[in-house]
Amino acid sequence: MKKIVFLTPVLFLFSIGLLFAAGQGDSKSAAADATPEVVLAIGADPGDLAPFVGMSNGRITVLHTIYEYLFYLDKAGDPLSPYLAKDLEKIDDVTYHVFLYENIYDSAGNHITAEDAAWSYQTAMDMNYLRPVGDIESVSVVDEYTVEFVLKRKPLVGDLEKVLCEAPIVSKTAYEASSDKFAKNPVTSSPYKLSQYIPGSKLVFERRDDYWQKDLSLGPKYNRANIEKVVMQVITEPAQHSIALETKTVDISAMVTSDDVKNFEGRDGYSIFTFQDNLAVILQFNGKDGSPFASKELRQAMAYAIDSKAMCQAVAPGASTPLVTVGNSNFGGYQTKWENENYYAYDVARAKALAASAGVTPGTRIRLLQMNEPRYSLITQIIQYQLSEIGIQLEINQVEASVFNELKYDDSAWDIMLDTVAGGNFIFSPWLLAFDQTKNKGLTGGFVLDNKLQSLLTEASSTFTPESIDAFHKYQKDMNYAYGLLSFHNIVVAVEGVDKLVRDERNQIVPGSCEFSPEFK
Amino acid sequence: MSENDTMLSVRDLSVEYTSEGKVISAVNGVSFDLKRGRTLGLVGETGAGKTSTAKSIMRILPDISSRITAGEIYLEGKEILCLSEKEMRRIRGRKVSMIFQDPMTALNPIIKVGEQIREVIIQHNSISKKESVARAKEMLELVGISGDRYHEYPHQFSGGMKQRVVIAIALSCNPELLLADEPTTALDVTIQAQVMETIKKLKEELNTSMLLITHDLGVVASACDDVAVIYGGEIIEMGSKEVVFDNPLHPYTQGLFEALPEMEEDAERLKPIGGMPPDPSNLPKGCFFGPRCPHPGENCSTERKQLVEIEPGHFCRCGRALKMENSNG
Amino acid sequence: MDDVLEMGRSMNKNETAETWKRQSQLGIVAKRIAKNPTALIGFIFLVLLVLMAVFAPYIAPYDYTEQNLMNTRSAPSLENPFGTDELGRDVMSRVIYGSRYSLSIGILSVLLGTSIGMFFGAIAGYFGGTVDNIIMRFIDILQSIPGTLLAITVSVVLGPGYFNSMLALSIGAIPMSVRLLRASILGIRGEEYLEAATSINARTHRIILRHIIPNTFAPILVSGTMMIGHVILSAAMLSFIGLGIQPPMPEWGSMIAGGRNLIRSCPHIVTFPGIFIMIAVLSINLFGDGLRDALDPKLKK
Amino acid sequence: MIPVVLGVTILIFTIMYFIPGDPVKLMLGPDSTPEQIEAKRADLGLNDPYVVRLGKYVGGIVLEFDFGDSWVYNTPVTHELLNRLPRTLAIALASMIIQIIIGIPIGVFAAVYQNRFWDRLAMFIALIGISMPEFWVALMMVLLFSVEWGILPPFGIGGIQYYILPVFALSLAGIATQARQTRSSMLEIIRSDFITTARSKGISQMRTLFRHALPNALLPVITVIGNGMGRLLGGAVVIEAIFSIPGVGMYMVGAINARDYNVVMSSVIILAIVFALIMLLVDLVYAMIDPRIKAQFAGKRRSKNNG
Repeated sequence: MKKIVFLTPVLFLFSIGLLFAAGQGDSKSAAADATPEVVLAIGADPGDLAPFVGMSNGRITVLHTIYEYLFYLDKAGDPLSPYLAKDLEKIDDVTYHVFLYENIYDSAGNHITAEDAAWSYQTAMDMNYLRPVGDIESVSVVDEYTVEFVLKRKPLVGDLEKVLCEAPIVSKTAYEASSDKFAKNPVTSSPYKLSQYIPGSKLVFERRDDYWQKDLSLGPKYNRANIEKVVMQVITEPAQHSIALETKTVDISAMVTSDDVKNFEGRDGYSIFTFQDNLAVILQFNGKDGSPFASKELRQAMAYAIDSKAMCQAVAPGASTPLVTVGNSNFGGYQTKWENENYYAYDVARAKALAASAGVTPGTRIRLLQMNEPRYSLITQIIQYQLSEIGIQLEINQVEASVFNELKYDDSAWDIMLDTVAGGNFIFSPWLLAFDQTKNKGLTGGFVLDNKLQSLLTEASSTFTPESIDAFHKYQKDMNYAYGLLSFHNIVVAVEGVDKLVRDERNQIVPGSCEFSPEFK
Repeated sequence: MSENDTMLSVRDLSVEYTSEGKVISAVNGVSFDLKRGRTLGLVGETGAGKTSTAKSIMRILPDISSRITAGEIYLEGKEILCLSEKEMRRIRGRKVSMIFQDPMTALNPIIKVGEQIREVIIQHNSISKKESVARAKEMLELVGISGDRYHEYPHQFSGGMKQRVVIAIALSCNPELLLADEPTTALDVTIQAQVMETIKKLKEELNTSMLLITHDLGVVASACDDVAVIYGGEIIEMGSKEVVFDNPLHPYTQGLFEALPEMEEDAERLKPIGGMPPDPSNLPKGCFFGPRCPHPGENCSTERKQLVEIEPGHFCRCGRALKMENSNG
Repeated sequence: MDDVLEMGRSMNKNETAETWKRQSQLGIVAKRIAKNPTALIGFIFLVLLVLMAVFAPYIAPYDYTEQNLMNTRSAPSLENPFGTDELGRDVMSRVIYGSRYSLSIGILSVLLGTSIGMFFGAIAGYFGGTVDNIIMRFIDILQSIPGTLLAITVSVVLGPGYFNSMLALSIGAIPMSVRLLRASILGIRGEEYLEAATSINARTHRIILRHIIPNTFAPILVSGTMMIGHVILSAAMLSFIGLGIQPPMPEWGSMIAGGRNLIRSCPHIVTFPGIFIMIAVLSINLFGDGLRDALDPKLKK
Repeated sequence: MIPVVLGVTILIFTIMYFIPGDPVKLMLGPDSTPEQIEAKRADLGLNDPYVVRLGKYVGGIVLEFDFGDSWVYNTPVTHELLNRLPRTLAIALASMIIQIIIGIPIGVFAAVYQNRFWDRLAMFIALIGISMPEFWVALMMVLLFSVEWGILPPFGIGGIQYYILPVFALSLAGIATQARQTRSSMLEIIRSDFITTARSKGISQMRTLFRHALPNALLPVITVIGNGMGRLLGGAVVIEAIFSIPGVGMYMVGAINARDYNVVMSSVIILAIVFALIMLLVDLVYAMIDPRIKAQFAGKRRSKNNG
């Protein structure tokens, strides 16, 4: 008994000590910390901050605060703008020269030259994670500030831009000196220096006084350092994002659910910013011979049977828009006139008639493939219910992402697939993903061989004229090989004092470059 | 005999247990006296109310399930049922102590045996820890265990040794009254006699009064001065060992003696008592022994009998015995 | 002398033991439970929940899939006593249908796990030696992985869904029943060896089937009942981290998981399934407690 | 213990071996070429036969305590696990202590007042504690303590105040379990003969209760506490995710979503190792209290057969 009496406080003290030890070093040194800081809530831990590894939900949110690139795109469809490189010269169809600024220094004082840029690209190509660099045949140093890129083939619209905006540029010396290849503590040329990274919890950045680019107007809008300190707080539980804002634990979050956004609407001390997401949610029909969806009528019947407006209301009220093509207005080349056309407006009677003429009998079973994601589940449940109205029984097959990416290409695995497409900056980028018959064994994503579709697509993506774009849109819309459902908005809630949000090309907030009112913090 | 000679006096003690809503009358109006320095044997079958009587004297019946419903218990003329728990604690272990039936479970398995003895010593004597350890070791030696085994745990002892430890605990404060509840039942036959000898020897050395609970008439014969036979929670026959053994009056007592094997007789001639002991939750209306009685009278099944002094110092609860004695005398 | 006094008692004991086992065990258990108010309440609620699950289509005001996209996220009202969810489905109907999935996953997982466990327990006890050793080492290993983590691991491999979750959760119920059955059989086998120096014979088979399995039934029933509550909670936990039962199946845990983003704006969507999980688990535990006391007052887990 | 850890490793590896789908395709994205995928597979050693992969993995753990690299990030898993383990341990152990210092007194209290109002109330509350899903309790606590009252931080790590909500949310069910177990074993012990002996000695009720009854009653409770540690380590997974505490659990949940199976596998194994160590510790504490077991320890090498 004495032993227990003795043991209990010992254990207690031990655990308190443990808690303190676990808490040590993480706590803000409370009072002394008066430097202005902005806290951005992110939904996932980046895990690995290294420059050339694969993308993840967490990584994508931190890249533009950590790294700098050769060029950037201000908006989809725009020409390349200078960043680390000041200019680009086309030598021939596959050869390009990139000219760097002369005064680039990273936070460790390393001078970044053409050698570093070429080495960065070469390393990215060797490591084989960043897909667009696979288009490069070779990269070499021309002189101290000039790099030559040779591509494997003549780039299509947007391909070159992808390549040159893809790989971060870091100093070879710094990278090789790093024990973990920058996984935890990268040294970069950006205006903020990572001062602390607790994996799974937070990243703290501090402003550099010696940022190399003195004329900020020359660079992208996201290489500013408008605040002394930037904190990125990892919050994995979605419900906690809105709580974090309410308790003012964080200042900005793009992960507040659309229902919680209502709590902040018109509320003092908060502002809401709404942007549309690139990702278009579409239904891909399996149109191979013998499949029920080889029938155009049935494909159209499906589209009529689904009420995408109501779907938006239910799935993400005020935070989603019904689509009028396969792609949304974020993409370059999108035509607003499409919005006034009739894109299979909800019409059960017509859907029934079309289904009947396609020979569908009540009780027909259709298999839908879907990636396991809560919002997609809501969408497919609505589709399931609405299709039951026209006598079609939908079996939903929810699978994990990796399985989905395999089954997607298996023409016997599904009849309908809920897919998401984005893939680039132009309206034909999602089209290429969904319909390009030059990949995927010469068939569209829906296993269809349609030469007319392919020639219209090639025309649209190579000429990129409004007419060619519209022609493809019209033909596809009529054939309805795939049906655009909706596109989600990115809603960002921020506390008062965040005047303007700045986002990168991946629609991620770059907190240090946002604009703050003088009273902020 | 003056009042001062009476160590313990129990008057009309009744104890009830409750279990699953049923009321069990374990003790039904037991009365007896125990003189200083003497040994009273309380004899009866399992479930007859012997242990409950002893526990009532210690006031250690389980609080939740049992209750003393009537009666008084006088210890040296002082009523103890009305004492506060605090006052009672000063009596337990010092004035009255108890030896339990099963030595295997009577000791705390995770406390050193020496400590278990020392605990009661230090509770009732204002002495230093060192002295109390020495006294505990003495007690161990007294019951025939080496004092070096002070630091051992019960599982390191045999059954007989454990019972010696229990005896040491009970006697460590020189109690004036010792309640021994079947102290040898759980032991091997070879050990029984040794343990009984130890108890007897120590009792005489310390001049302690003893209430010896047993179902073994042999033990009574060797260790007791007086004997009380208990059946169905009542004393049915009581007197000095000599009168009861020489002239058992109650049919139940007679049955006990008839069932006792004797050296010179054949085991085959043993006569067991037929039938079963009464169900304490549903006692017969009349004489509790009535259903098993070999000589039932007319009103035995309806009329409660009183404990009557049939000859001087010999009490019996049976109408037939009374009549027979009257006709004899 | 001893014999005489003890005889009555032992006769009594034998007789009651026989009758107790043969005839009125169920009756006694039922009587004891009926006398225990908390166990009775647990039992009544449990019966109500089971009835609710069985007769869900007759009780529920709407179908659990029926959507009304014009009436989503509405607060509790007369038409929808528990409100509606984000697809305009009636939360009460879903909770009622949900009892089918939540209860059945709890009961079936435990049944499955226990059956597997009893099978291997019988094999281990019956064959002994190497077979026993292998099975018991395996059970040791199984038990040194925290149950939740094991269920998560298996779910990751099998993927989400009703049957997969059930399989994953059933593993947790295996070790207990293996140990119980094995211990009983080893006990009997020990006695057999004492009686006759023959190895296992027909008598052992009969004993295993007729006596051991029915006798280990009581402890297995008690810990199994308690485990059902735990499995229901674990199923909810699996749903919560995205590995459990998937929508539109209205399992309570997945209803909470699906509605947790609405916890600030429409708390009713998560409150009612939460309350029903609590009621179900609570009544199972109350009943399990009562069952334990009734089957054997000394049987303590 | 070593064979058990080895067995756990092999079992978990084998279960995870059967994972469907190709993680490499997910890692490289939808329009990766088959050559890229093949190169990556070879790189990760996914093309090796089962036995070779198992050997490499187990060998790495046993010989060098190296769990290999994350499939999604190229970072070494061991380093990350060891960085995060203290936080998970802190939460789990603190919860265990809370369970002990709250649950056991409640159990003793209920046993002393057996079948009276306070006993029934305490046991009913305990049952409710067991019957609520942990994540639900956690969310409700956040709403109450952080949003409504604003007295505790809703998530994250920092000073000790950050651990209060997670620890209490995690320990609630265990408090109830310990209280119930303590009560029932107290009741059993109170009925035993040596308690009657103790009472007959004239010592106080408190002393009887705490010196004689409680230590004996605690023996089964200790086992339950040890087993409860398994539940705590499992529960920490969900609690860490809700409170954004970067422990092993959150690492694992993140890895489940990212299909980073090496991380999932390694997290489970390291938590199982921790669990095994704690069970060993529990055995030692048990032996410390119970001289009978201590004698066995001293007498012969412990066999786990009856464990």
